[in-house]
Amino acid sequence: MNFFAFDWYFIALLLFIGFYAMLASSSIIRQLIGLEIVSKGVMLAVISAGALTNNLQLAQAIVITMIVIEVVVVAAGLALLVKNHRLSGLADIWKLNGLKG
Amino acid sequence: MDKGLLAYLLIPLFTAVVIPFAARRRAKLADILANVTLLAGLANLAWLVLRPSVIADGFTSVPGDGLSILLVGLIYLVALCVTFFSAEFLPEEMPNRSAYYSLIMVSVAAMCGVVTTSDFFTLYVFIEVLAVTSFALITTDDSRAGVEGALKYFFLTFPASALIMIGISLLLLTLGSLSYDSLRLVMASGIPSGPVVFGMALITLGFLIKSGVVPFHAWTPDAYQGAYAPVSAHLGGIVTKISGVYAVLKISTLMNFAEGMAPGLSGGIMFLGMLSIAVGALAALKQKDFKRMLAFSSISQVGYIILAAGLGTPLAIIGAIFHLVNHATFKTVLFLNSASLEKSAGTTDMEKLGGMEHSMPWTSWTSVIALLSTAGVPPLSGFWSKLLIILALWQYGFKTYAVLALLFSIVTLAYFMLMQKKVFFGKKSAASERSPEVSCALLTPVIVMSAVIVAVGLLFPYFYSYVWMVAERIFL
Amino acid sequence: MIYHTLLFSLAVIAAIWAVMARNLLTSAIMLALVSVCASLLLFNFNAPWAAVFELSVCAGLITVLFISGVSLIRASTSTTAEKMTYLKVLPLALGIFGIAAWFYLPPFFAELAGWKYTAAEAGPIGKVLWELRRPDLLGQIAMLAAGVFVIKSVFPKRRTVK
Amino acid sequence: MNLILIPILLPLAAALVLLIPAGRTRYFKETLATLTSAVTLIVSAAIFVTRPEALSLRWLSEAITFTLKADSLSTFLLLAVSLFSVAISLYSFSFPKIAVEDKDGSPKWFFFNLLMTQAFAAGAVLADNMVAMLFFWEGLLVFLYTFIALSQNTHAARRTAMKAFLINASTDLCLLTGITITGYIAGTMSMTEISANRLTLDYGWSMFAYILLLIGAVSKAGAFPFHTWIPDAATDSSAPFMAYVPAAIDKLLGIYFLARASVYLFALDGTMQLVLMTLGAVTILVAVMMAFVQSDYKRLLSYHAVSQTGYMILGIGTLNPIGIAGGLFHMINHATYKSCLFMTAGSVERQTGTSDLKKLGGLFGLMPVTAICFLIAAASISGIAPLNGFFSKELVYKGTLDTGYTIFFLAAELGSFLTLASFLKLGHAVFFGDRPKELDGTREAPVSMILPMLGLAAICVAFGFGAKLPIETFIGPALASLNLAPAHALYGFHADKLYFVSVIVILAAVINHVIGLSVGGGKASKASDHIHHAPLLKETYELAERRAFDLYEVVMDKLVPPAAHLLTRIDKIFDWLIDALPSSAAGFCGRTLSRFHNGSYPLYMALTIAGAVVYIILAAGQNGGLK
Repeated sequence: MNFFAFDWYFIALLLFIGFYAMLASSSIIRQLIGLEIVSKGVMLAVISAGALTNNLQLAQAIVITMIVIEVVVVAAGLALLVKNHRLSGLADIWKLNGLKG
Repeated sequence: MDKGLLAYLLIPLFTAVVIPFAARRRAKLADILANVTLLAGLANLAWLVLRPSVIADGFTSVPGDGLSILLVGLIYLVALCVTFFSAEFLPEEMPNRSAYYSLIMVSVAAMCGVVTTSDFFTLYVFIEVLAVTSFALITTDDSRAGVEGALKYFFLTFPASALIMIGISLLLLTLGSLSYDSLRLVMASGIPSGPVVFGMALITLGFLIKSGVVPFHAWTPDAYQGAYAPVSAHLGGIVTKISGVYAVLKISTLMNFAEGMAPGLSGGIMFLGMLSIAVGALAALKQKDFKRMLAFSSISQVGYIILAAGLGTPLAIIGAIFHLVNHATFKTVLFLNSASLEKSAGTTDMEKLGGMEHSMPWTSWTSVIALLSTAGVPPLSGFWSKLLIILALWQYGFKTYAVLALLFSIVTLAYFMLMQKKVFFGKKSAASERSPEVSCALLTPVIVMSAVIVAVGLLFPYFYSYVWMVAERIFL
Repeated sequence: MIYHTLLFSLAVIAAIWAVMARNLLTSAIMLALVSVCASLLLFNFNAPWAAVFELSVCAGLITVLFISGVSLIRASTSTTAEKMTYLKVLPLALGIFGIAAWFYLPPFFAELAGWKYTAAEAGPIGKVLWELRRPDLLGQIAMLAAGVFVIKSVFPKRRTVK
Repeated sequence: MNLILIPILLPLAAALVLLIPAGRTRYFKETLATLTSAVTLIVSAAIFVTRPEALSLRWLSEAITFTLKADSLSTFLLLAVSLFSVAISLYSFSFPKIAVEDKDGSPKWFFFNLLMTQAFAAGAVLADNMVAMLFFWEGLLVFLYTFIALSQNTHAARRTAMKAFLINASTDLCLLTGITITGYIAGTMSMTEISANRLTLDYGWSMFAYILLLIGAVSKAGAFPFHTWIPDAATDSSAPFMAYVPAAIDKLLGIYFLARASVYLFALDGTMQLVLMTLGAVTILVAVMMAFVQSDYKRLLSYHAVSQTGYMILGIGTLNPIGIAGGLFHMINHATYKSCLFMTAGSVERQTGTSDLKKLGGLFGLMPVTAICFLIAAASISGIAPLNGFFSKELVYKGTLDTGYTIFFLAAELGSFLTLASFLKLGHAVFFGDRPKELDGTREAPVSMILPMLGLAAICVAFGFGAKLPIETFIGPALASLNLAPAHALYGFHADKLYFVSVIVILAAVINHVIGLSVGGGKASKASDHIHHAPLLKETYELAERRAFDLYEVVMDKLVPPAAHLLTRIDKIFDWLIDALPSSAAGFCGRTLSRFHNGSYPLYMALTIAGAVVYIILAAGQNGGLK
């Protein structure tokens, strides 16, 4: 069993959990949590690939940038959530179906 | 990253930071700063590209690969139209007025970053910046539709980010570098390795989601319809094109689809493009809301670009680039017109409008120009780009696709004619009685863009020689 | 190796818990636990800088953000309880996926690893970040600016007090 | 700025400026139009003298080049076009009810159309590229329609406008096809390049192409059987329009292109020569027979406008330099005197309020200048010796005789006889004889109308007595530019047998008139009745008056309704196939799709993720396990 393949198997599990949460949960907060879990998985994939190819410094540089992006994305998502809550009193994305047709 | 074009990124970013401080006392300063920055950039670009000597040389002295500078110009043009329009459109006492302009400037900077970079990860970073600004821009006003559109945009395009990053980690694994050049080298070396193509397939998938291709399009209509009126022009005109379609186009040229290096990927992209054309056009037929119909039309038009990008021959790439430019111009006109309607009549529901031509002639006729161009009626610009795309398809033996593409451009004409009839032509309605033509400041960007449509259509030979130069630089 | 597997397993379990927890505060804290695990994994991968960032920013800042977000909207969410039925199925679904994937994915990834391209030594992280990835730094600045303006736009200062 | 662009752009710009002032601006439009034409005339003269080099505008890299070229023939025609524009715009200064009046009664549409027509006509004669010429040619078609349709606010005007438009549009379509085929055969659209290596007719397609070009050219000139809209326009539109378009511009352009096509682009053979000459002779006779019996001033003139075209076609059809010189000379002469005649008709109509010959008479004493102008022009058109019409007709006769087909010469002489006879009738009926009481107070026309009439009459006289001048300055070089050897001794007064024939014709016409008068009971307007009511001819004329010979009316009455009925039937089937079937299918798809987009987030997310999973599995499989 390859060390790398084992890592990526776990990463695949993490991605599955994250996307499952985004698919099955109606709460916007839980959607964001799923998003975070997916991001963690992706980050680990980048580092794992860097470690395998002896290119860890580049991978680290990428991951640091990713973390910054992640923070801002999550902050933006939370801001949207709060705004939605303020406007409609809801934090349930399944009930957002005003736009259709 | 192209150093020569770095200034086009940095200056809007700087303006974005300055705006909140400058506009603290006088709100109008925000408009002025944003407009002046964009106008200056545009003038500078025009000087760079449209000098007679440059035209006479066949544009050989244009810096970079030519595509970046063309798209930077397009970004500035559309953004200028939007900011100029917003200056009049935004209510004076709007609390997040200066933040709105800052966000537009940041998104311009991000788009410039996207089109000037030559590295996949940097591309991803700027696309995320662009996405974050778009979320906030969509929900500029306090409407529930706005925040709904923003949230759907936010969550439904997130898988794209994940896929792009997984693709990048695969590239890191098999290429050791993320620059375009290394990919180009590998593709040129003959038979590329499977993982590279697989990684690129994932990245492409991410960008396909971001460009709203069927079946990943579900966010598009909601985001466009819910968006704050001028923002939908910004979004539909340029943002989604740069954040998704541009990258697909770039990948198509980097991977040299025309040489048959990745036949499966190329075929898949073409299939999705055709599917988008069909689904977008058919869904647009039965829409009741003007903006939502435009959104579906956007999906359909993006389909044309994706279809051509999937083919990847030089002629197809020229057609795709040209259609990208045209799409930006005519969709900006149509979305800004929908914003004018919203301001004047208070709604964009086509059932409630009617006979608007009598009270809003300018708005009506500019939309006629834009819709004819969208449907590909000669001699407007849209005709040439569709012609190029269909020709390229036909030449390469994809006759079914060519015929279908032609057929659906007739459907395009049909739904736009229905729209024009419902909204503008016909008898005066109650809505048209009480809604006067919008002010001159709101009309200026629309008229300028319509003029661009007509001019590009008539001056097609010059434009063709420019894009031909771009294609030469990309492929040689 | 065992330490590594343990950390990964812990991360997966924490993630499952975060998704399934009825209380959103628990979810947020479990997410922080996932972050801590990821950070430790990064250490284990010999990527200390990334690990420090992960620990401070993700486990710290993002958790704070989540907790404040949750408490902001808590009042109404408790009344309209979320449907947990679908989430309850997660362990089952994950089990099916995990077992099925066990047969397909590791061989696929192993083959992938066979195509690896071993890079030359690139130098210390600071140098890489500053010299090779400078455009990314510009992107980070743009991103932070965007973040600030997003917050400013979504939560504007109201001129008039209601 | 090349000088050559001015005759096109200046009138165009002026026409647009003309539309700007909203209210009734006293004489602004009239002055602007006249000044513009005058300046254009001067510029045209300058072009004629200096011959600026050709101007080429490339469009779509090399595919289509708009070339404007000033050779002798083109500049000659340009000069003529500008001259008539000046004359007509001056004449129209005080012409009442010249065009459909808007609220303030301003005649802006007339002057707009006039300037537009001028610009496009200038473009058509200057264009060297056939596509460019076609562009200007079709532009003229548009303004022909608006000219007639906006001349009076009556149903008849609109009907005639439609008739003119349809006739010319269908023949222009022939021209378009012809030009396409010619360009395809020759491999170039430039007339100069084609003329360097003229096309022959032995290739089947080139025969077809030439015939199509011929149809386009003679229809513009108004020859039989495409002439039928001209007499209708004479009654349904204004005299200045008649003097300008059918009398001058159309003739100039049609004959210009006929000459170009027959001599410059194609090398014709004997058969085609015969076809052309027959066409000319038939046009002369048919139209003049019709003209002879008309009882309306303008309508009579309009039939003559058709009949004179026959002489020009006959002249060109001879294909020898003398005949072609005669055709071209007759073209400019005809434009001069026919314009002048229509102007006299206009002034008589303006002063008396009618153009019916039965109600007119004895105006010589009251309108002496108009009458004198009429006499000069009428003498000229009838070919009385020292006037310009005589010389050009003589050249045509000579060219005809040279070909050896005497029959055409005889036909032309018969036409000449009937022309003179009908003008004797016309002149007698309008200016001499008894004056009806109602006309007692009639006064001479205003100066602005007299001036151009006098000018044109003067040209008639000058080109007659000094025929050497126009032939040496205009016709000779024009022939040279058509690659024909400049013929010797084209001018001058020859007391040969031809001269005596024409004297005989004159005498015969006078005798005929006297007979007609005595049969008609001394009424000049009935001087043609002895021929009109002759057996056999009477029935024919009745049929003609019912428009049984009018191709357009026959097609419109007999052919179009059943065809339309049939097409409606077919259309219904296609409607269902094209409209109902796809629209219901598209409607079904559209409804299904919009029901699908129901705003549900989990549905969208599931779709996205499912799509992505399928894509990834396909992509991984496509790479064959990453081989």
